[in-house]
Amino acid sequence: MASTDTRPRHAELGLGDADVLGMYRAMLLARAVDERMWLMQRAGKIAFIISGQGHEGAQVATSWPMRKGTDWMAPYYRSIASAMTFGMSAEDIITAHLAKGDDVSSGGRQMPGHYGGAPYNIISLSSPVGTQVLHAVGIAMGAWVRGDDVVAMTSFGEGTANQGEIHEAMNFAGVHNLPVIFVCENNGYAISVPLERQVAGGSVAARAAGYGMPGVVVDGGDVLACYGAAKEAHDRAKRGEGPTLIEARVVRLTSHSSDDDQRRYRDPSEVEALKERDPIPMFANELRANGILTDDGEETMRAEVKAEVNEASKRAEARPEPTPDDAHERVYADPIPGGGTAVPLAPVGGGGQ
Amino acid sequence: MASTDTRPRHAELGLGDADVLGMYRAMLLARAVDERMWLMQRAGKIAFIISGQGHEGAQVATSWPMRKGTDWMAPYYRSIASAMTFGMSAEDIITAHLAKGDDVSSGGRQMPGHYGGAPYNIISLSSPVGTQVLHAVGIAMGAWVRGDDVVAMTSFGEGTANQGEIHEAMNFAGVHNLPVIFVCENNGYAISVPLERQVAGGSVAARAAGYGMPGVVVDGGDVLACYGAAKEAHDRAKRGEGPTLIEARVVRLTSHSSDDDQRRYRDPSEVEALKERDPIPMFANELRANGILTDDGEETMRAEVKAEVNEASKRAEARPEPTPDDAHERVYADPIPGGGTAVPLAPVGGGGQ
Amino acid sequence: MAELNILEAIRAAMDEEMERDERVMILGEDVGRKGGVFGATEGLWAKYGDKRVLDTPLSEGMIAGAAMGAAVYGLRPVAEIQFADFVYPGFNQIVSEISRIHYRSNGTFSAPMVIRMPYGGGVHGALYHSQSNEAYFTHTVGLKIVAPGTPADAKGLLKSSIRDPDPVMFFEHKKTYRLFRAEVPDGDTVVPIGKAVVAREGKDLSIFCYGFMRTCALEAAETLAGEDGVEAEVVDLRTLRPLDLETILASVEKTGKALVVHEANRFGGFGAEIAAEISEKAFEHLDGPVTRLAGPEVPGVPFHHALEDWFMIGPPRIVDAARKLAAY
Amino acid sequence: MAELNILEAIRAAMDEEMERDERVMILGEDVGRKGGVFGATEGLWAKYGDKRVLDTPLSEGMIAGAAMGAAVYGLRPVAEIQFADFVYPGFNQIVSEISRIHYRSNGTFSAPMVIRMPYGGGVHGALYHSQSNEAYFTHTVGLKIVAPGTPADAKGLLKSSIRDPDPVMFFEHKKTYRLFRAEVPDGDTVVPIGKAVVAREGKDLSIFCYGFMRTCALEAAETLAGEDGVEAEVVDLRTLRPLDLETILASVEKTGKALVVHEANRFGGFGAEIAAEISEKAFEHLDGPVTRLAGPEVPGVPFHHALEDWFMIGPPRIVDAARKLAAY
Ligand SMILES: Cc1ncc(C[n+]2csc(CCOP(=O)(O)OP(=O)(O)O)c2C)c(N)n1
Ligand SMILES: Cc1ncc(C[n+]2csc(CCOP(=O)(O)OP(=O)(O)O)c2C)c(N)n1
Ligand SMILES: [Mg+2]
Ligand SMILES: [Mg+2]
Repeated sequence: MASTDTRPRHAELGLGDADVLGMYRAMLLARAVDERMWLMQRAGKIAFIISGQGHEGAQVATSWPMRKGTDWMAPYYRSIASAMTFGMSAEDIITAHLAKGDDVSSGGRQMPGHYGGAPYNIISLSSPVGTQVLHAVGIAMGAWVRGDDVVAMTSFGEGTANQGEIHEAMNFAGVHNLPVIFVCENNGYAISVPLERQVAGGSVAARAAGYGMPGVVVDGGDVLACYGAAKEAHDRAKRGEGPTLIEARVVRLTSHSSDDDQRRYRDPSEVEALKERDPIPMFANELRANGILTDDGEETMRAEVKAEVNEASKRAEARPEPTPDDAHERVYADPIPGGGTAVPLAPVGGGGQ
Repeated sequence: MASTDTRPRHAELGLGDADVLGMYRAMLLARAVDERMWLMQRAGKIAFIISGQGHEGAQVATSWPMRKGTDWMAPYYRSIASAMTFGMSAEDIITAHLAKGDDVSSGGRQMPGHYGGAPYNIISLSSPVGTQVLHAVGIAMGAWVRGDDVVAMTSFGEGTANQGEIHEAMNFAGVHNLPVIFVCENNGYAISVPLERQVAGGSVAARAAGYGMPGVVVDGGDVLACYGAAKEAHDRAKRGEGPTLIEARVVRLTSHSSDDDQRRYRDPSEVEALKERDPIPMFANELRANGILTDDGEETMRAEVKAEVNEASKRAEARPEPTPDDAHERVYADPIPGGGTAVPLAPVGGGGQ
Repeated sequence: MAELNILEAIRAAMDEEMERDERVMILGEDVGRKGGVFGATEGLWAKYGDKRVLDTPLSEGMIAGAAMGAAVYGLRPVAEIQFADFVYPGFNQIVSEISRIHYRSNGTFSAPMVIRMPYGGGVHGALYHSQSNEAYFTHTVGLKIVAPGTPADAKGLLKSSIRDPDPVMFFEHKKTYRLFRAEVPDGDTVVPIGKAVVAREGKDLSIFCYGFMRTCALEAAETLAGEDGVEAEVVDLRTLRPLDLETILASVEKTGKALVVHEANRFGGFGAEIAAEISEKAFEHLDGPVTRLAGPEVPGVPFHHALEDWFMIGPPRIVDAARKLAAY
Repeated sequence: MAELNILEAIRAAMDEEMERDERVMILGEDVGRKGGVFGATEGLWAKYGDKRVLDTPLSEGMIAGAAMGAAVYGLRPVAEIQFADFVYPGFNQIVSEISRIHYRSNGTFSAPMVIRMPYGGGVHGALYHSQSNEAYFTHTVGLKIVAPGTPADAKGLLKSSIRDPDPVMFFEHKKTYRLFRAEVPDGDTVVPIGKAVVAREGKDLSIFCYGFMRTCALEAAETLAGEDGVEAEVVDLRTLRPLDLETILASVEKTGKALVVHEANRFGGFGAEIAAEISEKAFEHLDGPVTRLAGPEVPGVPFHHALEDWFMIGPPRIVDAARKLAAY
């Protein structure tokens, strides 16, 4: 970005006012859903919550360039805002946390936080951290083999970055210039273990050089910087120039999960200071300074978001519970009947094949 | 190394003439053992050989600073020269390849190329590539926890560098500044897969930055450069400054193993050109240019080496075969008799406890 | 004698062993300042310091492999895998390396180390925080496998495991961590690896179990005695490898009937080994088919409480299976 | 009908499936220009190009995980693991991911893919090039496990596996690759997954086997018939999961005696599952103890030929075990 450009930053990046307001709204909505679910957890309606609070700026911004219905996402357990930006509704998210029988992610089979959705090209997540990164690379490999114009994006924490599979994934993507974007949401902790005990040298992005790809560090509180990095990565991927590793420095505003209490390993002053890096007020300030967001506008937006979350949780709660009747089903796909019959050549891509 | 220094390079590095002649002799001996084993393989005495030819310069030089009886080594299947520099005799190596019953590595239980030796602090190697790298890190961790002045060294190929465990090992070593030296012997191929299909970006050493440690590329044909890098790494480790990754660019002069035929995937001209990077004549030339090695000296040395290999193979062949009588033994260590008896506090380190 | 729950017993075992042998160290994710996600190592970091209670990066392969290197070097590492479900990144090190180094080196190296893993379901953990994956390890020659069901056994067996010259995988059923308190002998009391225990004597059939299933089987046995007049003998295996066949066969010879119970799915589960051994070695004593009761053939415990209840094995299902076998 | 050996049959299956379905791709170490270390993919790189026959970096985790991503995306990947012994770095992806994605996503995603692995000993490969590690996978719900013993089965089952909507692990005993040639039906003939076959009819006892053990069991059966007048029925399981219990139980009902044979070590091996099922479900038909014959309890095949011979199971040991059982 040329510093002589006098347009606001978002315009430099090719974003209109409606875009940035949309991004801001997406952040507010993700936060509201998240906060609502903590309430539901305390009320005993949701068994467990693992939160994305503090990560919303990076998540909305890095997911924003992804093309719905075309691109693919392999998220992680904090990816509420990413998954929502990529297509999941507030109702989808809450339904999954309530483990309802028609939840799009797993029909109540998985714990909260295990996103997935065949209609959205979001591949089902498991719990062992980092496995999803190879799936994104595999999707990108599939697209590359078939010549499809598809980009895969995946996200994970900085603790997870130390799993061997991440290394294998990035190296393979680098060897073949696969169309994949790696987003590391570095919040400085892996449960209780701080960055300096976790990542030698302290920078995940520094590893990109060893995989022949660009590595970019962005401030997760700077939404437009995150967007710019992701847009560039998406463009590179589409141009066949290969993968990008984005490390977004974010804050974890909550404990690791509803099972954790971060006061056991984090100073109160440290926790207090995190609020200053909350991406929501930071982005709001920028939008206000540019005159894009007004008090009125924000108030309307917040009211809408609140109504949406109310509505979503009401509808989600009304959905049916799963029953054990078919808990033994869908272990295997249907067997192919008879021998020797040719499998029809189905189109690939889209909607979990 | 200051280029204004007029001393020969080895003197700059603190090596005497006897040292460099010793290194050269070690290379000759390793090569002679290696060549002899190919002959024995063709004669049907040895079932399989995986060769170190072309790697000897890097191996002798990087192992040279290691302190016998104190430091530890986790080698790989090409490490003939490393293992010999660190203590294994020509006879040990040949005995292991003949799978004799009193072979120090495994008593005939493992395939050729699976080095190990409790008396030498060389930890027993398996076949899945790269696992030994974590063992070296574990040894270094043990020394660090106990406060022992011990350095661990490990070596592996550039294909192996793409296993996840390598990443996990280096990162952990980097986090705690463990006293370990990683030597990647990059010979450009992993069986048939060339470097550019294997290592994104083409440099293993470039990954060191992502683990907060120095990464050094050295020409494996330049023995003194390899030594210099290893000496510095060893000194750093001893000073508590942590690990170093050395990438030695070497040549694989043979097929991958006696089961492989590299003509299937490598141009004859490419194979021919490798000879120019054979570290033995390269080092000889340097020593001759400095007047350290003479025709006579070399002749004597080669005669000695030949006699040593003759003698070693004769003795190795005469050793007893293992018998199936105790093939089911040494699966578990002896159980502790009785309950509640305190285990005596044995000293740690040295000789595979 | 102190009254401890299983979690406290495990913590006490580590504490005592660290006191008496300075080679013992702990490593794993969040085991340090946080004291482990279940609190098993609480207080040990403060007592033994940063190196002997070491928070590692998030890499199970590294934890297993580095522990092995340290064990070969001469330490006695106790590695914690946060959930048994997350051991697979370390599978290569455990199965290729830790289990085999003694044999492959012709007995010249060994890896005296312990891998502790919380396992089992019934805690709303779904597919990936509920697994009972012991059968992947019991098949692995070179490992010893322990799965205690009481506080005294947990403490005594963990102490034995830490002292054992071979690698031990120590399975802790997380539902039992705080399930009950029971007396644990004070002082340096160990429970030997490789010995099953008859937890309840009976004459009509034998129930073989371990871990949490011990509690369930004992409860089922009381029901059977009260409601059916059936006296079930409950054998808690405690160690899965090496298996105490002597105790198992003696029980079957007495009762003539064997019911094998575990939470893992049935097909290829550890129960198959017990059943196969009994059917081969006690063939002439059997008055009914060796019966297995195990988790359903689905890829994990599903999350929703109704589905989880459907999955889990508890006393009522053991009672049902035992009734059927007793009536045979 | 062509006469092929097992290696050629496997190559032909991949070639034909790549011809008829452009979603099929191959990936693995050295599978491209070199054609695989055993030559299974020879010629396919030249025919189908660099992308559909893809040489990967040396990372089994990556191979398994990327194959799964591509399968979910819509391809039909056939991954080669160079030796079954080297699958463990990919264990996490296979056991946590590939086997579970269908169930965990409530059936909305699936991973139709094949993992081919040469396994087994008797080839001077020692501990790490000889493993029979099928039991780690047969216990895993969500996977299908295939282990053919003839060229026709190898081809027909690999074709079925590639078309199967579920993940299949395909075990190829490397000693059988070039052991013999036999007729393989021309054209698009598949062999269904999940069906055992009676390879030899008999009335005195049943031998259950798979892979290389089929050949050994058939040879043993001829010896038994010739020298002892014992007619052994040989059942080649072919698919280990789902197991064809119907054929197994029918055979035991007929003969009253079951001998289960495999090369992997006995404790917790796949034979335990077969034995346990027979002893539970055919209890009333048994005229003798269900007997297992398996590899010794050591951590792998030792290298030296005398030690390897000691380890391996061949026709003589099967004859011995069968004689004892027949005489019961
Ligand atoms: C393989 C594996 N090991 C351990 C865990 C337990 N666990 C869940 S989240 C987590 C920390 C992850 O930290 P990071 O990657 O930094 O992500 P963050 O939660 O900070 O966003 C751990 C250890 C797991 N889920 N998977
Ligand atoms: C985990 C694992 N996968 C595959 C193999 C088979 N294999 C043995 S050596 C080798 C290539 C290694 O290449 P590199 O690391 O470059 O070492 P080099 O042989 O070139 O010295 C392969 C694929 C193995 N031994 N272990
Ligand atoms: Mg984090
Ligand atoms: Mg190489």
